Amino acid sequence: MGLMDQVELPQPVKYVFNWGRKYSLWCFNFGLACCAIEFIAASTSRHDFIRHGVIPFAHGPRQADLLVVSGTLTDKMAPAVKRLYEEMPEPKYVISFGSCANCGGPYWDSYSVTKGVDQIIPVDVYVPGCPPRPEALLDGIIALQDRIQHESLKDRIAGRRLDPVTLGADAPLALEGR
Amino acid sequence: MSDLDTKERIQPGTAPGEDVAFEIHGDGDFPTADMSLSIGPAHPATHGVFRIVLEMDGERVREARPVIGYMHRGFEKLAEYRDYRQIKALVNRHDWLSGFSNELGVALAVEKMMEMEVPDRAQWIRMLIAEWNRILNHLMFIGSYAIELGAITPMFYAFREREDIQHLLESATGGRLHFTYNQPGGLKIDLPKGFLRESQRLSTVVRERLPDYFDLVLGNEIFQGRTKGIGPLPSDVALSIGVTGPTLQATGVAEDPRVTEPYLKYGEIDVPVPVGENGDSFDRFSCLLRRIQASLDIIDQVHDHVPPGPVNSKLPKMVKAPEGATYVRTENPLGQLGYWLESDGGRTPWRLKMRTPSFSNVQAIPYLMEGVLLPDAISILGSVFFVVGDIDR
Amino acid sequence: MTAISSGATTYIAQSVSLFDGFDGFVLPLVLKIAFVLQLFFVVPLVGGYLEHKAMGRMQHRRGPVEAGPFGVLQLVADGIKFIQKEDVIPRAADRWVFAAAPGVAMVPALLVFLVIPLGPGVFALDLELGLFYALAITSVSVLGVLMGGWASANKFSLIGGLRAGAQLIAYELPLILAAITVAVQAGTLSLVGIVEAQAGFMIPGTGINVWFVFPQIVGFGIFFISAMAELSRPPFDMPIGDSELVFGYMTEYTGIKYAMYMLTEYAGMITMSALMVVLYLGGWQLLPGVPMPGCEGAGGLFDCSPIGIALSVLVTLGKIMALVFVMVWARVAYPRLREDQLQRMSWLVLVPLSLLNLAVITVFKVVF
Amino acid sequence: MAATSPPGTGLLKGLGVTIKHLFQRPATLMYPYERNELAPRTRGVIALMDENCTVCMLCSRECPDWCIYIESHKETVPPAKEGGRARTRNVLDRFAIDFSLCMYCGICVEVCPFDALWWSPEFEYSEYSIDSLLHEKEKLRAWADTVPAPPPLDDGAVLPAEVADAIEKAEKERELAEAKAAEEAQAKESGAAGGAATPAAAAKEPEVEVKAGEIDQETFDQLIAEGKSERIARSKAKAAWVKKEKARLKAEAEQGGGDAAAPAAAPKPAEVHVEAGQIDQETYDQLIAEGKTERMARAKAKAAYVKKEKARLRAEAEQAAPSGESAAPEAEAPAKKQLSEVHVEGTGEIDQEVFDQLIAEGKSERIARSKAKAAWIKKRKQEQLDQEGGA
Repeated sequence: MGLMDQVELPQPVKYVFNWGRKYSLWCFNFGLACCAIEFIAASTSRHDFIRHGVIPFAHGPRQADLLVVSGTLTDKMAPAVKRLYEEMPEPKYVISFGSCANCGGPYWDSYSVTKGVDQIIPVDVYVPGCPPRPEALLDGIIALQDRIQHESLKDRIAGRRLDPVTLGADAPLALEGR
Repeated sequence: MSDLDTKERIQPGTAPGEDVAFEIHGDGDFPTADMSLSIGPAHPATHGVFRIVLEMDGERVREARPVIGYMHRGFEKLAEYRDYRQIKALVNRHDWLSGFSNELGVALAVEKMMEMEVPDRAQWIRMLIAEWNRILNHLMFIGSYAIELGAITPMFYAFREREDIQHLLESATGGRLHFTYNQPGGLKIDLPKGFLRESQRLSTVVRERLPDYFDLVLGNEIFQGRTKGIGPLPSDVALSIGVTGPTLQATGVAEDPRVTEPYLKYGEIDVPVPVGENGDSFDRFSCLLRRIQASLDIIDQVHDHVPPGPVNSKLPKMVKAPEGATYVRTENPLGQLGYWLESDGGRTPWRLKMRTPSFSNVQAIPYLMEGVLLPDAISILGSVFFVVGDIDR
Repeated sequence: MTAISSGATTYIAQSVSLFDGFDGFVLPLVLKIAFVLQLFFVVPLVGGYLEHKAMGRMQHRRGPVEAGPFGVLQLVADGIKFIQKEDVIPRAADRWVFAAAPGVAMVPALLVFLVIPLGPGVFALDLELGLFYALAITSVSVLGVLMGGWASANKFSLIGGLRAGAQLIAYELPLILAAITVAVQAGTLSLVGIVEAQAGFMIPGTGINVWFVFPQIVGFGIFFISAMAELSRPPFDMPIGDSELVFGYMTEYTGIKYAMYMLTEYAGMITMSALMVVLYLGGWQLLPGVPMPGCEGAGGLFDCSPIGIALSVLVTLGKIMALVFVMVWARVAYPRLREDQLQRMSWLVLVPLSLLNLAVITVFKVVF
Repeated sequence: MAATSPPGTGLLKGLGVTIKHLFQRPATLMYPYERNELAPRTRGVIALMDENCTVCMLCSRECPDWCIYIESHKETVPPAKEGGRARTRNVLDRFAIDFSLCMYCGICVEVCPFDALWWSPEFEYSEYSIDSLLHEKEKLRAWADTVPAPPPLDDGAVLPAEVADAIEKAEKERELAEAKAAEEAQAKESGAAGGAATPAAAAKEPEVEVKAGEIDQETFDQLIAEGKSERIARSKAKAAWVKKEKARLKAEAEQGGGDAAAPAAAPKPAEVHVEAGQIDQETYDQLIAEGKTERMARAKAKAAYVKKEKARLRAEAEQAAPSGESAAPEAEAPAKKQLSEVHVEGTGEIDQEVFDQLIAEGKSERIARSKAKAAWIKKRKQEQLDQEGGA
């Protein structure tokens, strides 16, 4: 990561680089709870997200590009998730999968549950559902790929330095439909 | 080993602050120390966030200490602040692979407290879906256990079947994992048209595909080499620890509340209970596989029994269990699930204590893992079937 | 015997022909380097793609589809991604060893491609000791693995590295014994010579031409198993066994360094398959006793027209991919062995068997 | 088993099982281009029919997650008749569901006494920002167009009390009418035809199911003119529509020979299946012009498309079988099935025409490409189907 976060790359190079990142999302499944089962379902025969270049062969965080936080994040687990996220090399993406990871879900009033993974790590795509069906994850992945294709790595890294957590929000205050 | 003396160093996925004591063996110029290997909470083998700290002498495990609580969400406390309808939606999440059986337990407890009559049709349909749910659960474990032994393919086949079954159950309940289909006094709504026919068809399909698992996994010599004689659990030890479900049945004890204390209509049909001999990893797995066949047998019998009629009885506007307490146990896919429900007559339970099968099953892990090799430890870990949420609640 | 080896030597003289059109010294060298590099970077990618697809279909799914038509660019996308990744070196790691290890693993894998003959004249170098060179240099790779495992300062890496080392030692022996048996039968260590020997090998007493896989089916099996074990391909993937050791010696590697390890693994698959093709499956011969169209010379395999060369290369690549497919097939079908079972299998089964094989073939050779 | 067979058979069997699957068609569903048909009961997203909402707050209070936000104000409605009492009623200002928090248990849908909340199987609403997962009233209303009809119940099922009551009532009315007719006939013929009425009454009343949804415009206008509030007028008009529709269907059924099976097979408006996916360009442009966000506009335009398409298909179906013969839907079903059964490998080729058009429309490349791909596959499928049909 020396050059790429300093210099805005020329368009064709950027296109190819973005394309590479888009179709090679090695995925570290942070399977925490129920949603992990639907995550596995999304990786198996019927849905098979390997079609989209999401390769679930990254067993450790070092090789991963995409962290799918699927399930309830407890306060006891939160440091480990943060640590794993930090162990992933840049550029890295996070999908928050399911209500628990989005903001606590059914355990909104529990004393031991972290109310949303975006409190500790930045999230790129939120997939709603409890648990979301596998197709919903595919939809989230396609949305993420769309985002990767059009992003600028320089802006991404620079933005992360400024505001590490709210990177996921495009326009945090402009609520749609209000 | 450059990092034996740097205790602060943390492996991927370990939480900091875990104090590890080292024991030095031998003396003179070349003493050896045990290595503490922390597996989990985020490790590919633990399917969830279960953590085991292994004290290793080379590749041999000297001591295994399960560390639980990474998935503790305070279910029992949350249940005290939710009315019975809301609890039903909550409890299917503690063992996320057997949602229907969990909510069935709560429904049975409330019905017992309120002395409610449940229509026959509802009971038969409950059995039908509970058995499908059991198959869903077992298929998942067949896949994940194979993955732990390095065989990736059974998972893909198992999930193909799972998708079909989930599609079937979704057409009736609307959910894929969390069905929320029970309610005190019966079921929320009757089955859609064609459900029973589809269920019958699917039961033949799954039955036809089962030999694939026997051929691909159970009959494989490498698999047998990895599991036969690994982690044998004597039946008396299993009983004293409180192990239930397929893990207990693998030791040769045919304990199953569906037979010994029939609930619903299990008393009216023939419930096969497959048992093993040695209680080793191989037996545990083969029990699991044969339990799928048993469940299919039950499903086929249920199809002939479902009577016409209503599926729910009239409920009061607000379900309130009368003052008192009750205990209900059901055979969940992983073992016996017990709910101790205590009520002070209000709209929420005063206390809902859960006796979850996974929690009892993992108590056997330190016993089983003593003195085995690291790969065998993984083989044992996968064969003592548990769901982390069910351990920690 | 002499006829064969003399044939080989005359052939070697001709075999430079692919690069002969260019005068001088530099250009052929550049061409040769380019040839080896493209072999190294393209063929493993094809193998990787084949693995993705075959695995997918055997698991009742489709494998990559979106990246490029039919997903053929999946591994290219992976490569482009890996060069953009941040390069992380753990603070406690032994920096230089950590950084050098993937290179140490990769360079030997690259060098093996020098001697692999894909067709008549289609190779960079024909050594008299080609087989010896190939076997010697493939075992250097494990040094990189051991270095990586040690330098990562991670317990999983260390165990993985040590397992890889132990595995290599255990399986090098049956591998070499099996290969030696072929050399004994062919009477040469030159890989091209072995191909030629197979084109001329008849079942004694008959005029039927067969490849070495027929007399040496046991040796082929031993070589295949040992090659899989040496490459730590599943079901012998204990060094990177994910359910035990996260990712073994690769646990701490990111980005381009990790990609180098992966490339090494796939290149290893290709070179080992290529060696098996040369040693047992008749090289670029389409079927035993069938001369290649457009070719003359010994067994109808040499002195080829450009079309003949192209066909030969295709045949070799096809055989290599078939062997890669079998490796993938085994990966899909089997669970992983345990480390001690693996060692036991090597020392108690494969080594005695390969010695027996050697003895039998030698006797056979002497008698006929 | 393995103990009796020679060593190695287990290994060979494993190879056999995997190679067997190599030659089978993969079970994969090419998701953005192919979709699972979701069951009508699927809990995908909650839709709101805000005209039914009375702001009773039951859903909000029963929600285990407290993720429903309702705001309202009271309005005084002038008396309906002169000299009457002015009434107050609640007017819904805001109805929002926070789908990032929702646990999809369905309790709100269950408890809603006025059927304002419905489950829709849609699931494609992943967002880049968590704020966008808070769906406001308009968005929830847009989901309502995707709500499928509830599936018919199993044969052994006892119908819900309301439906059973309605059917019973209808039957009674019919019996009365028949009895009356019989009396008249008796009076006319003054013969001993007393037994004739009995079998007619005993014949099973055709079960007519009508999905509430549309309103009877006539009644509605009339009630509005009478000064009724819009909500009441709407609900009454709906009831009127249901009544009329039932009467119509029943009449049709009787026309079709009084066979009990016929009305069930009649093409009910809700059974027309339309694949959501395309958008109604007109609506879309209009909404964009109105300053709506693109996503919102797209969702609404999609819904509008589905609605239009349904209407079209329904019209077609009715044209094909004006009297609701049972043959029409059956004839349609296999044809549709064949289209989905035809297998076309997506090779990544796209329908250039569609692609260019979509790009020209200002779509993002991703969407244009995936749609164009889908269009290509569809075309190929159609071609293949035509070929097969020709052969």
